[in-house]
Amino acid sequence: GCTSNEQSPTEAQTKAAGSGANTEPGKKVSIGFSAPAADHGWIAAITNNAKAQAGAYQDVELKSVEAGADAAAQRAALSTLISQKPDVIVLLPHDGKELNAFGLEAMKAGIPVVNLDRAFPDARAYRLQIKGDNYGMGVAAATYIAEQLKAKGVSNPVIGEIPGIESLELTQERSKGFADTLASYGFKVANRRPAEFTVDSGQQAATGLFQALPKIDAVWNHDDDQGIGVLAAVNQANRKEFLMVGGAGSKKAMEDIAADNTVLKATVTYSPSMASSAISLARLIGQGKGMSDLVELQVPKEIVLASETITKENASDYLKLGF
Amino acid sequence: MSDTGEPLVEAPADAVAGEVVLRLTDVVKTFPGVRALDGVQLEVRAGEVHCLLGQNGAGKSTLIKVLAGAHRPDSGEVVWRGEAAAFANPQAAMRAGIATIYQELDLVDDLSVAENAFLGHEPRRLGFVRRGHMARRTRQILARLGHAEIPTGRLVRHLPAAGKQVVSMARALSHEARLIIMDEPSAVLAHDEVANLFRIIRELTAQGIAVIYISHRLEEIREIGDRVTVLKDGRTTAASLPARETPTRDLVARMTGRTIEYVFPQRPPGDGGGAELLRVDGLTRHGEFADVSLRVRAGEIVGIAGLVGSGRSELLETIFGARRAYAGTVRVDGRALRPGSVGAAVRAGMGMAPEERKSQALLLGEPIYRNVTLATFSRYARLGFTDAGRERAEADRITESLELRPRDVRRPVRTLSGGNQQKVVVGRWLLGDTRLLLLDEPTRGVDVGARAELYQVIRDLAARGVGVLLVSSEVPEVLGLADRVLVMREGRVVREAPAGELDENTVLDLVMAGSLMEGAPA
Amino acid sequence: MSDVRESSLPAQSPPVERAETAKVDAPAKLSWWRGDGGEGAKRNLGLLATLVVLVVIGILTRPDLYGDPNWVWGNTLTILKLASVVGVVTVGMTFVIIGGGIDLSVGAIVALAGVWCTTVATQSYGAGGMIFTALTVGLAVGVVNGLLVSYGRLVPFIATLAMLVAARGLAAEISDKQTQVSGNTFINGIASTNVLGIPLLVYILVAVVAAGWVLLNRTTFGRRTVAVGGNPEAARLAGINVRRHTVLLYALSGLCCGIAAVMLTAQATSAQAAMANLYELDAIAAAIIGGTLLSGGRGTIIGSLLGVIIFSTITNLFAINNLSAEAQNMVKGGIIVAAVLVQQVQFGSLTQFLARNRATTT
Amino acid sequence: MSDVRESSLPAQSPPVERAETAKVDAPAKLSWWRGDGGEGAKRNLGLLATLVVLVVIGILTRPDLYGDPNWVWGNTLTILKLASVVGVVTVGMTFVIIGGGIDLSVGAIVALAGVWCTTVATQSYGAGGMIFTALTVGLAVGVVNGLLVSYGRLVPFIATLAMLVAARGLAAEISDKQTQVSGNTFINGIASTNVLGIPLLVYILVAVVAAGWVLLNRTTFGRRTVAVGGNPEAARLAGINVRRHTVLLYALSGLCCGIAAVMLTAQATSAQAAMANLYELDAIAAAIIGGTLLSGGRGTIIGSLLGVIIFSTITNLFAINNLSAEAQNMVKGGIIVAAVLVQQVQFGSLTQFLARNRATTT
Ligand SMILES: Nc1ncnc2c1ncn2[C@@H]1O[C@H](COP(=O)(O)OP(=O)(O)OP(=O)(O)O)[C@@H](O)[C@H]1O
Ligand SMILES: Nc1ncnc2c1ncn2[C@@H]1O[C@H](COP(=O)(O)OP(=O)(O)OP(=O)(O)O)[C@@H](O)[C@H]1O
Ligand SMILES: [Mg+2]
Ligand SMILES: [Mg+2]
Repeated sequence: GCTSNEQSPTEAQTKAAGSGANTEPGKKVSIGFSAPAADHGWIAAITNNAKAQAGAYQDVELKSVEAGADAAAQRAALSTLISQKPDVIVLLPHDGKELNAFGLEAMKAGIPVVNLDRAFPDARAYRLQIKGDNYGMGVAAATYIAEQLKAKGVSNPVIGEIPGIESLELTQERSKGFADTLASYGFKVANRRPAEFTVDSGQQAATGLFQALPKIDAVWNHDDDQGIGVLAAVNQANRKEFLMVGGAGSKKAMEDIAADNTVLKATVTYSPSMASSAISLARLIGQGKGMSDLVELQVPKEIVLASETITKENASDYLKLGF
Repeated sequence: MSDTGEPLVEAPADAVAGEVVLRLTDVVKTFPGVRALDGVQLEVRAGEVHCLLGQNGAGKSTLIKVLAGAHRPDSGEVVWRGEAAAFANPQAAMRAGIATIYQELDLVDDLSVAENAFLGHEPRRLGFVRRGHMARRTRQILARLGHAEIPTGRLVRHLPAAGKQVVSMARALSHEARLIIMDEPSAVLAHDEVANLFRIIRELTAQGIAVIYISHRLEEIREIGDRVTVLKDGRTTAASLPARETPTRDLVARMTGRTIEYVFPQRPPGDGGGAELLRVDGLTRHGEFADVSLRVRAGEIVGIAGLVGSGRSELLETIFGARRAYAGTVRVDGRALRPGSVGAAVRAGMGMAPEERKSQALLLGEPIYRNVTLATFSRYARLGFTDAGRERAEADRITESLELRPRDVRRPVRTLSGGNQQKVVVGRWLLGDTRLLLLDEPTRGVDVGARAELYQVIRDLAARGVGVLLVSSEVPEVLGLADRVLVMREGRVVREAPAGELDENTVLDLVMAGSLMEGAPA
Repeated sequence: MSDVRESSLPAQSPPVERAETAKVDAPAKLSWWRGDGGEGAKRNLGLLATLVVLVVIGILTRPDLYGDPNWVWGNTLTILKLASVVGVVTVGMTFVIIGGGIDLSVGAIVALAGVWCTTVATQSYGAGGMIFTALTVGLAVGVVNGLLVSYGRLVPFIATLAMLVAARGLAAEISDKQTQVSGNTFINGIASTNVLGIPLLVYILVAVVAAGWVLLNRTTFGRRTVAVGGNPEAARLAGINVRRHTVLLYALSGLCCGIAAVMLTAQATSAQAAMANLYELDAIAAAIIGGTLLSGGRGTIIGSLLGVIIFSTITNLFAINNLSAEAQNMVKGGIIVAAVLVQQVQFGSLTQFLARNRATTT
Repeated sequence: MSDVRESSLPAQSPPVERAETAKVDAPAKLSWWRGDGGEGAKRNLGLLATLVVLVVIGILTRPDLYGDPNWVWGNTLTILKLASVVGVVTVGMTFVIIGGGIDLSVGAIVALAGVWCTTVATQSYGAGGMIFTALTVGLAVGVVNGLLVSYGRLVPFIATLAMLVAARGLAAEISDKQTQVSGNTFINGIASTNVLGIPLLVYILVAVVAAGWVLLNRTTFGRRTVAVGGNPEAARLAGINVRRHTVLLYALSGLCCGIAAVMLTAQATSAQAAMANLYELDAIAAAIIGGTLLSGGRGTIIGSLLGVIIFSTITNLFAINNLSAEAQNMVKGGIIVAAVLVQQVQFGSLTQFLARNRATTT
């Protein structure tokens, strides 16, 4: 998350209203928004970005409901949202499959649903799907690691992985992308210690990993937020022999990469800026407009953000996008 | 025999009075570190009241638990109606016709009176409790026990101790039993209730039902018992003595291995007149007691007699600050105590041995010495650090004077027999510098020998200037030990007099005659 | 020997003294609620009062919504629907706690049963097969819990904690950590069907609660549960097979979890190893708020139900006021405390209040 | 009355018989562990045996790692470091549970104290200010818990559950849901400093455990704790101020959480509202595995420490064997059950086993 103690730089992650035809004030749109309770930085950034982006438009009214701790609570929150009849709903569900039924219900009631990040299995359950590329993150991280190791001439590398919450499907997609890509280089993951997206769990998972692997060549940590704990563990264990890749793209991670004084050499993005984009597109959907750079008169059905690899070389460019 | 002519318990059709129904030979039961039963012989006949005598810890309760299937004996033979039987569990014993009233109340607080009476053998249909039927039968049994007034639907939690004892009895009578075992049923009963109990026992035995009766009150055994078996240290020292003919000296000697000279120590000459220590004025708690005033001087033993339920325990607890009075004051040395504060009472030098040892007094899992020093451990402590050695030594001293058995003060209290647990409760306040001792039924379940020792200890304390306020349901005890006696009825003091001016019958009349005595001197 | 009996005192006819004693214990002295179960009823009044207060807060904060009777009705049903799954779990939990135990594995059992009944293989047997699977899995896990506690002599906390961990692991294994979508329209329909305008889920909740109430209050099983939890030694001495009974209690809890699993799967139209997370906490909290003694031997089904409804009403209150998660949590802590305090003070007569005043709290 | 005295027997000198009575129960007959606190010691032997078994499993599964003495030493320290934070929390929890309560809010207190001591404002006061803040926050929240339980007469489960929710909410509010990095090298150094080759965190753990042991076993405070938990009514009637003591117990637990917060913040070099998640469960489980009675009145600090170490050894075992999360969970459930069973059987003499056999389990 915003790992500094300063105000979060949401302005950098939102699009100023004022350039291009689409940003001209139009019909008033009320957007209902729901995301899980923020217990870590990335989700907090999602909510903050959505609010900031909505604030940038004069014609958007954001009605956000807190989604509580699990899918059941989110369902309950959403049912109160529907009763307020918003024009569009932007939704980051706890679990796409568990809330699929809600998406269908809303769409049937004539409210377009923008699914953020966690896909509904049923295409009729959403109008627009915008998400990051979890599998692609794994691919990017593995590619960077494999190329680095190849360059160093390591033939049989010991690679560790610190995923986030194991029970989430997105974690599994990331790991799969990572494992598949490593396999294409003839590498494999030696040990996997899941954390819980929190700093203390990251520290503990990393400590366990170091204990299991006396010598490591590379580590992929799925989440920069828990990465603070992982880096703390690195220092405490006094281990410097490996390179580490992060995930998501927090500001602190980018600063560390730019400074190049830790084992963290790169991070693969999964930007919470998608929330800002979701609000912008929801507004267009509400106003019946298309994206002005595209030929189509309507907003497309699915947008998948590419996962980019941030290294020392390009860190300064991305710093403003760090959350 | 009973009021309606209907038998209290169905008499077993084939019961033959005088036939031996139960025979125990060489029964042994050990607990870790203790041989509780060490070769017990016992023979019980149909239609008799067979008394078990023995000091605290002699093994009486253990023996009846073996009979009731609650303990399995290590060795020895149990013959029940001609067949070898070692009951594997309580259910088996009950099915065989043995019902038991245990020494420690075994009721479930949150079940009603009727549900407790029929727990484990509820009248039922398809798994549903036949509540009406059960209530009716409970009412019948209670009526025969002389307690029709106890509502069958009341939660047992709301009953006073004596009421609970009645429910325990009702449970035993709800079985079709051939043998009913009663482990100190009279300990929590007052005089009139005991008479009532005896009436019921006679009804039972007249139907050929055998009764095993345990009590530490020898006069009871003389009154109700037919034969007596004496246990000592887990061994039978005398089997089947005739209950009435055997001289008391003999019984006591076989129980304790010695004889006892005076039960009550000699009162010192003079009126025991020290300075006034405790002064209670107009103390009231509605529904429990009203307008009670009393004084206790240093070196004086004041006894309170009364029926069960006359509010004596509540009075003591209120004086001690464990309950808050609605009106009235408690003064120690002329200074008013903060109401409702036990701490203030203790700081003023008061100590109270409460009525119910298990729920109110003991930490069952803790060692004996820690229970004995529960109220005083901080006095032996230095800068907050406890001194276990000194505590043990002090506890050792006090338990020795009370004949606690077993003597090892590091044993958990849980493993003590009932009477010995009682000694721990009383012993707690004999330590330290308590100046005013409130004792609520201090000898409940304590054997003859230890009782005499306890009386002596109390007398000695008084001689050293301690004031004692003693509540007991045993009138002889109050009269024998106290210097001055208060008689309570329905929460009021109806008579106050030096013990010498009262005798047992006068007190019993005062206590029981109730409304007939309205206007008696207060 | 017989002379002993002859020489003993003649049976006195005790009516006079008896009457005297009777006066002392006369029921008239006690208020009505002192009777059987009355205390529970009194407590439940307190819970109802809390519920009313919560609704009043809702009305005050969102008069616009509460102005619409349709919305109010729909919202009430939503609250009940929200309460239904945890409610069913809580009924089983209440039995276990009254019986002197605790079941930390309920959430995990719901997840395991849900996952097991939505595997491709199970789904191929149709709705009947799915329901049967969920109930059987719940029951079986409950039985294992019960055996560990009663015959394995494990502390219930540890035994069911171990089961929590193991069952979630097994659920993850079975589902391969994927969310398994239920394609069965009958199952999914359980959550979306209304009968006479009332959701089917609410009927199920009511049925389970009613069955639980009858079981606890009217059957030997229920009465023995109170005995086993309140005084296990007394229960044993009364001839109750405490161990077998304990097994049955955990089995009952497991069965309730199986039912809840079907309901939750229907609501989510899917199941996953992480679902029903921390339901154990919700269920225990609801039971305790409802007056069940954590140490066993006392509790009511209605109280537990009210506890669950209070929690879901609080959640609903936050949702309609769109409180932020952190404010929600802070306020929720306060409401829980207030709810219990209201219960204690409001309906206690002065004497009781004073009596309690001197009683120690654990 | 006087006839009673008359009927009693003439004096005989009793010394001889007295001696005989004493013989029966001579203390020499007792095994050593039956003495003061011996039962706890015996239990702890069982826990040590479990620990040895876990290490043997480690050796068998990863002989390569265990072949290196350096690694073994480092691994042992890692296990202890891993145990240190939860260990400190567990010491406080053990006191609360022995005292008849429970504290579900420990994880939340750690998070709140951690977050509070890493705000920009607090960090500006330096390490001393941060430590002071963490301890004060922990203590204050503990006192509030204690007041709610003792003077508010709330069930501990509910009071501390409410506190859990509220404290996490407050922590989220304070941190604005951000992760707050600690820039203080002294604080961060707590987790990375070694003294004589042993991590400072381990010293802190040992110090807290030792202090807890002394407090429980050698001071009046500890004695009161056992009394208050074992039989609150008896404690009250013995003149112990049960309420005040209850407040102190929760305050102590809060203070331990404050210490743990500093340790955890140092380890993670940061703090956030979601940290120390479910530590309450870990701490309770460790205490109970260690022999603390959930209903109060009994427990040992050493047992709790061993419980924590067993759990962190299990985690370590999984890490070095690269077990998947789901397999981990299933195996963990089994190990917990086995650990407790081993404890029960191995060290019980036959009679004790039989005695327990007939005793009912709650
Ligand atoms: N569960 C137990 N564990 C260990 N020792 C026990 C246990 N129960 C009883 N004992 C011991 O067995 C002996 C006999 O106890 P029991 O309760 O049978 O005595 P009792 O004759 O009933 O005494 P009382 O008159 O005081 O009730 C005592 O020494 C007691 O300490
Ligand atoms: N838990 C209770 N619920 C209702 N009434 C009670 C309760 N306990 C006692 N009482 C009532 O309080 C009064 C006093 O009872 P208590 O048992 O204290 O008298 P006592 O003189 O001490 O008798 P005991 O010999 O039993 O100690 C009686 O009217 C009794 O019925
Ligand atoms: Mg006995
Ligand atoms: Mg009394």
